[in-house]
Amino acid sequence: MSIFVDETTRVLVQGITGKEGSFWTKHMIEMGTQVIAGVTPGKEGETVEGVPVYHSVARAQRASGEHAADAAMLFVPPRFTKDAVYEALDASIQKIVTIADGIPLHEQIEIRAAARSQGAQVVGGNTSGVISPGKSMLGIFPYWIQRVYKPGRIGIMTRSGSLTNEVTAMIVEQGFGVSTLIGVGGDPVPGTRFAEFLAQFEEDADTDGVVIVGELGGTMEEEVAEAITEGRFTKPLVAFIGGRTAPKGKRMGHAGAIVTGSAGTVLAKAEALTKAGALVADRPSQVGTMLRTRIPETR
Amino acid sequence: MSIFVDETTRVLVQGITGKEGSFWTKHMIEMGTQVIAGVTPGKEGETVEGVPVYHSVARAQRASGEHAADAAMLFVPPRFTKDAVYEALDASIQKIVTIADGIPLHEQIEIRAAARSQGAQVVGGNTSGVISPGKSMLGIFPYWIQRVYKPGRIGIMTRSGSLTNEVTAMIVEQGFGVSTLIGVGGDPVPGTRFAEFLAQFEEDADTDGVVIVGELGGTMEEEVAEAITEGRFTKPLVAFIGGRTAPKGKRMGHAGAIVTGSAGTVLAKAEALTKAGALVADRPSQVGTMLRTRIPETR
Amino acid sequence: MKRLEFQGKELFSSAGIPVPASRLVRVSEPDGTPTDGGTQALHARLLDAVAELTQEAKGPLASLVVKAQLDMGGRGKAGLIQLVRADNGTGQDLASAVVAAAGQILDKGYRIPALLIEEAVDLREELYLSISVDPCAACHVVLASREGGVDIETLAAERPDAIRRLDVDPFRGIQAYQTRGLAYDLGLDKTTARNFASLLTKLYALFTRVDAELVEINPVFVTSGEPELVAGDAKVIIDDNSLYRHTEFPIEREQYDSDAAFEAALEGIPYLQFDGTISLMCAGAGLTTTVFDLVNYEGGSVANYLEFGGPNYNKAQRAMELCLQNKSAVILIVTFGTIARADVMAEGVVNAIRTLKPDRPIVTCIRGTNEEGADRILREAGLEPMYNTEEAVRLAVKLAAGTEARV
Amino acid sequence: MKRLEFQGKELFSSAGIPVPASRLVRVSEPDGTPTDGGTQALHARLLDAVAELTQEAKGPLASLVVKAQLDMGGRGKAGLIQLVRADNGTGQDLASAVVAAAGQILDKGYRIPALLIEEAVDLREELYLSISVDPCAACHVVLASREGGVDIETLAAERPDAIRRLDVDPFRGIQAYQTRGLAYDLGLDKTTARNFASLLTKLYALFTRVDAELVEINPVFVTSGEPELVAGDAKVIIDDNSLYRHTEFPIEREQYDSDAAFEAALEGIPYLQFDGTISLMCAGAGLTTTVFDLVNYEGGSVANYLEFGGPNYNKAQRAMELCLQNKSAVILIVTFGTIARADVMAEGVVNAIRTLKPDRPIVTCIRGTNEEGADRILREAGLEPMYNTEEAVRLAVKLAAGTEARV
Repeated sequence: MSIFVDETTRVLVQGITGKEGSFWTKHMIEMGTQVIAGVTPGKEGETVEGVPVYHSVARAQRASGEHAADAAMLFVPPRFTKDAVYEALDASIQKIVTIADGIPLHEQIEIRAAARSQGAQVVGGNTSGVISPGKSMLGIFPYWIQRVYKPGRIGIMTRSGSLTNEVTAMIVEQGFGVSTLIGVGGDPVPGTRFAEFLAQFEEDADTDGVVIVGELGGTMEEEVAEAITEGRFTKPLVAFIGGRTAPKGKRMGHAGAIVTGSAGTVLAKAEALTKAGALVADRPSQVGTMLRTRIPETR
Repeated sequence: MSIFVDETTRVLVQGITGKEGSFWTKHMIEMGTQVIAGVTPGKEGETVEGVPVYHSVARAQRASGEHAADAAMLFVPPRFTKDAVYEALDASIQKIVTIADGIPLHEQIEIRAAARSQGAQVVGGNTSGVISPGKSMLGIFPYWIQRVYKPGRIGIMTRSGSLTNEVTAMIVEQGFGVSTLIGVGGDPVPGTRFAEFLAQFEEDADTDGVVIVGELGGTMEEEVAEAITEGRFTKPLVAFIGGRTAPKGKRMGHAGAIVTGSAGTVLAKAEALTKAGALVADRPSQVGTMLRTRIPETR
Repeated sequence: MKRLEFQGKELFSSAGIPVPASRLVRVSEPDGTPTDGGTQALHARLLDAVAELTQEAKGPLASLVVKAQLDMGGRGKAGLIQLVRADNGTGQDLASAVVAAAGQILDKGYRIPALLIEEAVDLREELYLSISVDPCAACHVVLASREGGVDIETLAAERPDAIRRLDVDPFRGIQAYQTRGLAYDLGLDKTTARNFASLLTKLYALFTRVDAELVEINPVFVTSGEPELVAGDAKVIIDDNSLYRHTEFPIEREQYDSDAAFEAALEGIPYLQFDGTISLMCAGAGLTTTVFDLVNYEGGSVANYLEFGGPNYNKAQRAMELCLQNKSAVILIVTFGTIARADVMAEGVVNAIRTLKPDRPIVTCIRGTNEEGADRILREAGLEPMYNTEEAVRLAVKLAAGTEARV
Repeated sequence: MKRLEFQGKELFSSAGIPVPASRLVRVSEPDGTPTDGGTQALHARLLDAVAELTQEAKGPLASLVVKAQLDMGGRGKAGLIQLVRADNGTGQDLASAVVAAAGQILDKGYRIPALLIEEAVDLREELYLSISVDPCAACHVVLASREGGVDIETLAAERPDAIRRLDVDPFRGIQAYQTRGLAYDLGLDKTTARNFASLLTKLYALFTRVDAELVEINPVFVTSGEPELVAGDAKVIIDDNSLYRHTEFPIEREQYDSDAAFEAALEGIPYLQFDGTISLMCAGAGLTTTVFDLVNYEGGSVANYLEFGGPNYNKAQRAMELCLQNKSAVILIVTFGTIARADVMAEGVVNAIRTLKPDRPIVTCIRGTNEEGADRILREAGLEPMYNTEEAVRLAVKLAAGTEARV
C-alpha cells in the first residue's frame, strides 16, 4: 500500500499540452501512474503520450464515465492555479496536486478554504508533488535517481524540494525506502498540512515510520507534535527542521519560512516534537541513523 | 407539540430597542415566548420588558452561558438584515426569523446560501414570522384575534400576510385550530421553502394536516407536490394559491409572484398538487371545508 | 426596475460589452413631456442620427435598424423594430427610409418615448445569454444557447437540451473555468469561445454591480468574418429593493405605462394599470391578488391593482387619489392587517372620502388589529363595513355592473 | 514587499483612513541617488515642510515628530523617531528643532532615504490593529488590542488576553457585525466603537485590494476630545506573488539594504545580505537554509544567502556576480535538483567562472537530474566536484578560515 496515490489512482492532468505538462506526463506514466485524461482549453481531440485531451475537466470526466479521474495533477501557471483547482473541485475530484510556485497569497487561502469546504485535499503549491515510488507519481520527482527514490516503508512529508532529496538520500543510505513522499510545499498557506496526512500514514499497513522535513516559520511541525501527544499518530517519527540559525524577522527561503517573535522558531518546534516523543535531527545526515534506532530491522 | 418554536425555545431579539422590536417583544412574551436576551449595538446594560440588552449576539450568548438562545428574532431594517443573519449564524443560532420587507435580492441569495451551508433555517424576510399559538411566537401576528389564532392541530405555511389571516379564519370557522403557522415570506428567495418544513410537520404528532397558502410564481408549491408524490409527506394537505387570473409577465403582489412563460402559473401548481393527491381550493372560503373532508373529526 | 433597451446598452458599454453603433432619437423626454419641436424636429433629429452613424462608419451604410424603446416583449412581431435599407426598391436613400420607418412605428399607437437607430450587424449566428438567480439553489444562474433570437421560454419548453445552464456560487462569483467551460460546451470554436467567456465575465460583473434580477442578451450576434460577439438587444432588470444604493437609476415617467403607475411608484405603492371597472385598494400582496382573482371569478373586471398595506397603510388618501384617476365605477377596499392597524386604515379612508369626495361607491372590508375601532369609525362616517371578503367582492361587482345602487 | 511608513500612510489615505498631517523630506531618491543640493538644501526642505505644516494647521504648532523612513523595527528605541517641541528649553523655535533632530537621526549611521515630518497628535489612548492570514484556518485574521504602541509579539507572549482575535471568511469578507462586535469586545465607548468599526472596514478593504500579507497600525491614536482614530504608524507588506498585478508597487532601491539585494530582487533571485565570509549560491529554499545552518554549525559565517534554483537555475552568472560583490572568501554551491538540471547548472557555473574569473575559491556540491553530466563538465573545467553536503560545507569553512588552500 501507500497513501494518497497508488497504481489504481486515476489521474487527470490539467495543462497537459504545455511544455512541463507533456514532459512530466511522460515521466508519470513511466512511473506507473494511470493518467487517464488531460485538459487544455481549445485542444480537445489531441493526445499527449496517448492520453486524450479535453477542453475542460467536466468534459473529461463526462467522457470517462464511471472511470472518471479521482485525482488531478496541475501543470498550470501560478496565477491560473486557483481557477484550475476550483475546476477540479467542481468536478468532484478530491485529490489535487499543484506544483505552481508563485500562487498569490490570497488565492492560496481561497484554495485551501474551498478544498476544506468539500473535504478535498490539495497538495501544494510550490512543491514537487506526491510520489509512491514504484507505483504512482503526481509531480516532478527525479525518481530515476536510485539513491533517493527507492520503494520502501517510510513515509516522508516535506516543505522543501532539494532538501528532501538530500534528506531522503540519507534515509535510503540506511537501507530504508519510501512508501509515499508528500511535498506539502513551501508556500505560507499549503493546501494540506503535515498533520492532515498523519491519519493516512497511521492507517497504512505498509508505512513503518514517518520522516518530516520541516523548516522555520508557521506551526505545521507543532501540529504534528500535537497529533503525537494526542495519540492520533503512534508510529516512529523523525524530524529534520531547517533554519535553526536563521536570523529573526528575515524571510529566508520559502515565503512560509519566517520567524516573528518566538513563534515558529526551529527551537520551539524541536522542543515540541521532542516532548511529544519524536526524534529531531540537527543535520540531514542524522535522519537515517535516528530512524534506524526506532526501526531496527531493514525495511 | 408544534414545530420550529414552542414554549421551550430560547429566543434572542436583534434590534430589541427599536420601536417595532420593543413593541413586538412585549407581545411575544405575552404569547408565552421565552425571550432571554436582546441585542442593540451601543445599548448593552439596558433592558426591554425585563429582557437584558447586549451589544452583540456573541456577547449575549456568552452571557447566557449554557442557557444561550437557540432562535433569533430580527427586528432589523432590510438593508442590515444580511449582517444580522450572519451575526446570528456565527453565534451558532440555527433558527432565525426576519420580518424585514425589502431585503436586496442578492442579499436574499446570500442569506439562504449561508444558512444552508451550516444547516440552519432562516424564515423570511417579508413575512409575519412563525407562531405556535398558545406556546410561542417569533414574529408580528395579531394573535389576539381569536377567530384566526386559535390553538389546534393544523399546520399552516404561507407566502402572504393578510391573505393568511383570511384563509386561517376560514379554517378556524370549521372548528380547526393551528399547531404552527410559518410565514415563509413573499420574497423571491425566501430563506426556507415550504417543502423544507414538511418533514417537521410530518413528524409532529400534534399536527393532523397542513394548509399551504401559495401564490403564482416560483416553484415552492411544485416542490410540495413532489414531496407528497415521493412519500416524504403523507398527512392531508390543502392548498390555496392566489393569482390564478393574474396577467402573464406583470409583477403582481410579492416580488416572487411573477409568471414568465408557463412556469409558475397557478394552473400548473394546482395540477401538480392535485396529481400528488392534495386538495386545491379556488377560493379562501373552500379551504376549511376541504380540510374537513379529509379530517372529519373536529381537532 | 426594468431598463429600456438603450439604457441596458449604455450599461453594457460601461461594462465593456460590445454593442452596435447607435443613436437615440427622443420622442418624449424621460419625464414624459414631448420633446421640443414636433414632427419636423423629430425628422431632423432622425436625419442627424443617420448622418452621424454614416460618418462614424467611415463608409456608406447599407442598412440600419429602427427600434422603438418601450417596455414590451415581442416588439419585432408588433412591427416596432424595422430593418431599413438604402436600396429597398423605392429608390429612397437610407435617411428617408429611416424617417419613413420611424413614422410607421410611431403610428402604431404605443406610447414610445424614444427610437434607437442602430447599425445593422453582419452576422453568422445568434446566441442567447442571461444571468438571473435560482431561489432554491441560492445561486446565480447563467443560461446560454446557440439558438438565440427566439423566445427563451418557448425554447425551454420545446427543446430544453438546446439550453445550457451554469450555477455560480454567490460568494465566489463566476470563475474563468466556468465561462470557458460553458463556451466549449456550447460547441463554439476557439476564438468565439474566448470572446464568449470574456463577454460572460463582463456581463456577470455588471449583474452583481447593478444588483440586477436579470441581465439578458437575446440575441448575442456572432459577427461574420473574425467572430466577434455583439449585444443585439439588452434586457436589464434592477432589483427594486436595491435601488436605494443605485441613485444612477431614478424612477422616470418613461418607464411606466400610465401616469398613475408612475405616481404610485414614486410613493412606493405597488400599482398596476388595467382597464376594468373596479379599483382595488387592498392591503397585502397575497390578499390583493386573491381579491383580483375573486373579482374575475365573479364576472367583474379590475381597473387597477393597488396595495396600500405594509409601510403604506397610512397613505389612504394618496391611494384613493390614484384610484380616482381611473374611470372605475367602484372602489373596493379589503384588508386584514397586523401592523397595518384596521382603525388607522379606516380613519385614513374616511378622511380621504371627506377630502376627495369620490364620485363612485366605496365598498370596505377592513379587518385585523383593532377592527372594532375601524368598525366604529366607518359607521360614524356613514359607511356600512363588511367582514366577508367574497361578499364584499360580489357587492362591488354588482355595483360596477350597475345592478345595485349603493353609496 | 514591505512598504515604508510614508508609503503605507499614502495607502491608508487612499483608503480613507485618517493619518496625521505630514510632509516627506527626501534624503535620497527612490533609486538610491542622493537628493540634489546636499545638507543645505536638505535643511531648506525641512524648513519648508515645517512652514507648510504650520500653515495647514491654521495656528501655531506646539510639536512635531521627525521619523526616519527605513525598513527596521524598533525605530523609537534606536533614536530614529524624535518628538520635537518649540519650547523645549533651549529657546529654539520648532523649525530649528526639527533641523537639529533630523541631523541627529541622519548621523546615526543608518541608510535613511527620507524623513517624515509629522504633526504630533494629542491623544488619550493607543490601540493596536492588524490584519493578516491564518494558514491553518484558511481565513483572514484581525488582531486588536487596547494596548497599542508596544511590540505585539511581546504582548502576545506575556498577556495574550490583552489581544482579541477575529476570523474573517475570505469569500464573504468582513461583515459589519464583526467590526462592531470587535469594537465593543475591546470595551470601547459608543463613539470610539463606531470609528473603530469604520477604520477596520477600510483597513480590510485595503488589505484585500493591495493583496497584502499584513496591514498593521501600531499604534492607532485615539485623539483627545471627541475621539477620532488616527493611524500613528503604517506597516504594509504586499504579497510578492501578487506584485504582477500591482504595478503601483515597483521594486525600488530604497526598499533594500544593499545594492546586491536590490539587484537580486530585480532578477527575482532570493537574496539576503550578511557580513560573513562564505557566499552561498545554492538551489532550493530548504536546502539553502540548511546549508546556512551547517555553515554556522561548523563555525563559519555567511556573507550572503542566495538561491539560484527553480526558475533561476540558468542564472549562474548573474548569481555569481552578486556573490562577488561581497567581500566573501569562498563561494559555496550546493544543489540537488529536479527540473533544475545538474548539468545545466554546472555548465552555468563553469561559464560564469570563465567570464568572471572569480578571485576566490569555489566549492561545488551539485546533484540531481543528470548529475553524471554535471560531474563531467565540472571536472573538465578543472573543478573537483563534491557529493556530500556536510563535507562541502566543512571544506568551505576551512577555506574561508584560511586553514586550507585550494582553488
